[in-house]
Amino acid sequence: MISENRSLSIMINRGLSQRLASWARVKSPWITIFNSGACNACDIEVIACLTPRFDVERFGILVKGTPRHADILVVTGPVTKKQASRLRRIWEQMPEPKYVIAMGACGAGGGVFRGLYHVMESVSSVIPVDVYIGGCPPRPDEIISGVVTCLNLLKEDLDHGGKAWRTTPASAQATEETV
Amino acid sequence: MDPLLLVLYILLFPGILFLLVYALFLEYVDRKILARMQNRVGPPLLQPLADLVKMLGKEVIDPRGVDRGAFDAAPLLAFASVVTAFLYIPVVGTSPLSFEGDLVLVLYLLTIPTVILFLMGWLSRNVYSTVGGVRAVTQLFIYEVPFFLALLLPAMMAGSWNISTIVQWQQGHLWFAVLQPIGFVIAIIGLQAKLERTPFDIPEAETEIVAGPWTELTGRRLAVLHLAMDISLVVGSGLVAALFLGGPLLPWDLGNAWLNGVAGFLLFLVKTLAILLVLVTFKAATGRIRIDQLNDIGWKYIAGAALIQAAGVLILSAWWVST
Amino acid sequence: MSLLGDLISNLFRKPGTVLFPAENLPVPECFRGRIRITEDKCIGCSRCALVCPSQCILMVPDQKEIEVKGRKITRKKRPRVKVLRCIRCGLCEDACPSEAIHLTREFSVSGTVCETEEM
Amino acid sequence: MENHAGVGTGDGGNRMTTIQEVQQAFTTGSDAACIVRNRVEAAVPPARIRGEVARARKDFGFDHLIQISVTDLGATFQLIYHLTGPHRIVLSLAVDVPREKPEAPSMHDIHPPAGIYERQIHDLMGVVFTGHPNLKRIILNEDWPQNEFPLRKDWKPEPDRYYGGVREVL
Amino acid sequence: MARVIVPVGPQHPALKEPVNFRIIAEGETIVGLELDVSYNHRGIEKAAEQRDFTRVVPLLERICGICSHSHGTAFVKGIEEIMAIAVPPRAEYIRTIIAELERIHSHLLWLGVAAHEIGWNTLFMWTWRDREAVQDILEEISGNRVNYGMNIVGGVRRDITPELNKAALDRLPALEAQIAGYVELLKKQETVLLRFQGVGRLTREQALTYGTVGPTARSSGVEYDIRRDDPYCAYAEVPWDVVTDTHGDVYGKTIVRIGELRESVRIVRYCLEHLPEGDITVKAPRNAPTGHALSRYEAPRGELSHYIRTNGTDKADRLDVRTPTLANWTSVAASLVNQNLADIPVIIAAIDPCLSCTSRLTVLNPQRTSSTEMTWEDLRRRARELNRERERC
Repeated sequence: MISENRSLSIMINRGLSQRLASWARVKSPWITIFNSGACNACDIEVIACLTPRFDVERFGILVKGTPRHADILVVTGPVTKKQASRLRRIWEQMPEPKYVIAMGACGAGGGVFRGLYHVMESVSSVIPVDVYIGGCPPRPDEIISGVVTCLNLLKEDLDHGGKAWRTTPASAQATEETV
Repeated sequence: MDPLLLVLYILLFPGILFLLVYALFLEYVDRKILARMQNRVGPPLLQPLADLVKMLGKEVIDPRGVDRGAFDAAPLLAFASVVTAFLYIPVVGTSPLSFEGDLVLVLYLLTIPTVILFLMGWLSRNVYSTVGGVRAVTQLFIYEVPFFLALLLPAMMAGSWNISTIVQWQQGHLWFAVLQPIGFVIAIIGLQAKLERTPFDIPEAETEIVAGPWTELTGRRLAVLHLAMDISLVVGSGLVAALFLGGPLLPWDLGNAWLNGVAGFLLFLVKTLAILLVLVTFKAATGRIRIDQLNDIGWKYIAGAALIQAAGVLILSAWWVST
Repeated sequence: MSLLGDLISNLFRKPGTVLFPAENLPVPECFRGRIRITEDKCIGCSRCALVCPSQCILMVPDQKEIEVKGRKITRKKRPRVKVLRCIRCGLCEDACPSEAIHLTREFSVSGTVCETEEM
Repeated sequence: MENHAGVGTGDGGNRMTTIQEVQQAFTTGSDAACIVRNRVEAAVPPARIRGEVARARKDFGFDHLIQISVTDLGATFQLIYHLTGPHRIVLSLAVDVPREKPEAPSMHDIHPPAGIYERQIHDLMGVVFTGHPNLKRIILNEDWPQNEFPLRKDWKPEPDRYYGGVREVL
Repeated sequence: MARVIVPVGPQHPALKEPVNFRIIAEGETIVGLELDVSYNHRGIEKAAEQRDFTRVVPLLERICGICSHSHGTAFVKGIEEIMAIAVPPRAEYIRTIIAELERIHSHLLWLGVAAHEIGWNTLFMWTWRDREAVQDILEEISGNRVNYGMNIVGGVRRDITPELNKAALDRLPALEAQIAGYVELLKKQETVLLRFQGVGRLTREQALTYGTVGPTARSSGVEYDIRRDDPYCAYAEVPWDVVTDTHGDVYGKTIVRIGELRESVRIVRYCLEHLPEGDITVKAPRNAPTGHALSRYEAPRGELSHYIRTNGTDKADRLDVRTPTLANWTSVAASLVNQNLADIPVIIAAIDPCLSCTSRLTVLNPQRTSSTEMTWEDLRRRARELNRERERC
């Protein structure tokens, strides 16, 4: 009886602390920008998001210089062959849980630079990408809504207890449930 | 004092719990006012709490070749020292823990976070951290002398090393901000430097050395050290409020002990917020100076001004005694 | 000290922020946003795919009868656009003879899949 | 437009140079076709190019190297030194270096920025600049194979070769 | 004093673009450095040879997002010169307007970044707030905030309607007032003066020797401005002045840029008010005749030059781009030595580097004054020595 009570209280506590943790994570996404060979346009627009007109600090978003402090890595541009290994290293330096946003047409698939000799295929060929934002470059409000997409994804991941649910195909999940 | 009350005092109000809440609140006010001065909206009210909780929940990474134990312990040490320092700051009336010489203890405890930052810099084995740590200590040597001098002058005049006695002295006389205006200004500048805010954010200059000693910190280490800096803000502004602005004591008695306490508490809030406003304006209006320029300014002008103030205080005290 | 004056007066002024999700920034008339294809108008000439600098338009086989300026023709192909890879330069819009492809004023394009397509 | 070239401010030069003087000094005869607006073009053999660039700087005040452009013409690589000076006349000195032995003298001591331009050309086109103190890789990544010059017309990436990037896929 | 090697970049908060410096510092003083700025090399010059003129323009615009119009205009200008077609005056005026608006936005951006480099975020926020007005004008005219896509061989793709013209003109007075405010602010602000004056100074002789261009050259007193020396677009018809200064340091560069802001507003206003009537494009032939052209253009950062060669097809045979940042690099390397470690971001930012297209490396030896002297082997040996020194103490 006592042990049951105890486990119940632990469950409640865990639920509460988990809710607190997920609330905090959604409310405080710190980003770090990595220019992987972009034309600067995306970078300027991300910086423009910080400025009075858009002011993403309203959402608790801060730009951090070191990947160690960041939750979201914003990758701008196609990945040049020289930047690829650096991008991987930066990504590895980030503490879990970490998310990656690939910005602009280049991030999704090279954009105008698709197929050039010194450019990788896309950001996702170097590091796993969670959210793509379209546009060349995206407007700051587009970036904000992209970050919101990322935060929604983050919330879902917290509900599922990790990122694994996204990679397992829907059919596999369904069979698991039926079994 | 009743032991139970004392425990309540230390743990709840105006002890650790209040301190945590107020530290986060001051960080919010700091960021919000800065944002508004920059024509922005700024963060929501619970933002510092969200940041703190999130940082606590993040992965802790040990950089290669780092002494884990020391890396874990150092932020806690900084946190503990500033919390301890806060217990001697008069918040509601005088502090029950006060003793003759607590001013020196508080000043000593306030220095610890900077030393910890230096330590973190060395422990991180990262060039940015090391440079940042060295800068933190260099800066410490520059501002600490005039800052200490400025803060000790009220003690000289009041004839006591006890913060509460100094506050009580001001109840009977004038505020030290009026009696020692230069000292007050130096104290504000020193506080700005102690908290490593622009123009004295040299150790963590983002554009030069990424985040200085903070660079390699992750997860709870970052959270605890961050919180320690927030608490330093409360302690520092509380200390300056107590030494120069008469602290939480009213100039007249309201007749009721409870009423006096509440009014004193409100006074504490108002005075710390006013000091914060000054600090934020200072931060918003200036860029970062270089360490060699700080050295120049610090030793030439600020230390000089502090000495002049000290001489003034000596003459004033002598005159006071003779009359 | 005008700087201090500015700082203090900003405290009491309304911030210059457009509260984005709640308020919307004006999108100019000629804004080049998400690409759209009016499928009924497309004659399958492949000009958009040829002119696209980011090679994001792919022609896929699609037999269909359509009416252009009173004439009926059978098209063999139609374009598929990888929306996230589109750089919104508008060259396809200029090249299209039947006004089937155009850039809208819709700007918010984000997703978790980079191969999102517009057909 | 023709006389605009003479309207310079006299920046740094001791004397005003006219476009006709430049033309006479660097081209053979008074060929009008080599002047377009304020531009003078001339072809120089590789052996003389260093001397000509130095002479242009010393005698005619061409103290600013705009660009060293390089083109793969098949049998030769054409290097063009675009120079200008306080008189704002643009002098383009073209040099053809043979493909088999792509060598040209370095100009880094006459025009310091040339050091950078030459390294770029060396990296992308494979022209060797003799006398350059530090003719090393500058643009391409560390893993780029040696002796592959992407700007040459006959260059094509080989499908199986590793050109940099990341080796192991996540 | 112990020597440390401080790596800066390629990912670094001071630099919005990837660049790598390995700085050898004695205490806080720089004694040597090594720059590696080729992280953004994508191979655009090769791609430009393989695409036709229409498709190349959007590609060239994305060489650099800040000076996108510059690269596009320089290229189409060169092609038009080879094709010998005259662009209608209205198109020339529109190109000038966009170019000057781009200069305003770029210089305001720079001012903000420079303020951010010295940690004064308030000015950064304010300039970027005012920059949004320019962005709005540009977005209304071109449909995009950064990559305008206005150019096409033979003219421009979009017209400025009378409504747009008026909307743009209405925004200018406020912008002018703000710019005037910055002049006052920067003259008085103590920390700015401390951090900008005497930092990274280039004398006039050095500026000439190192072949600097743009505001970097003009701040050292070299009156070099392609808009006046080799006029293109509508600059010959517009009244404006070249802004120069003699300080040569970061402060001088700031003064020049603020002066150019004023001039640019003046040019934009004149062009908008005197916009000629007529077509915005002429029909350009599909193929360009065999020929070559050196197209020079005054980008916000300085002289940009495109060398274009055509071979009778609809593709360029060769496009060689020399960006202003590249021309200025040698001078940066020279002005960094013996400066304070804390001044690196400011000095680098002072030339407003546009690294997206620049991909170079310079090694500088502190003992000599000329650049590009130190080889890798030297540097390795040097690093070994430094290590040994450090171990000993």
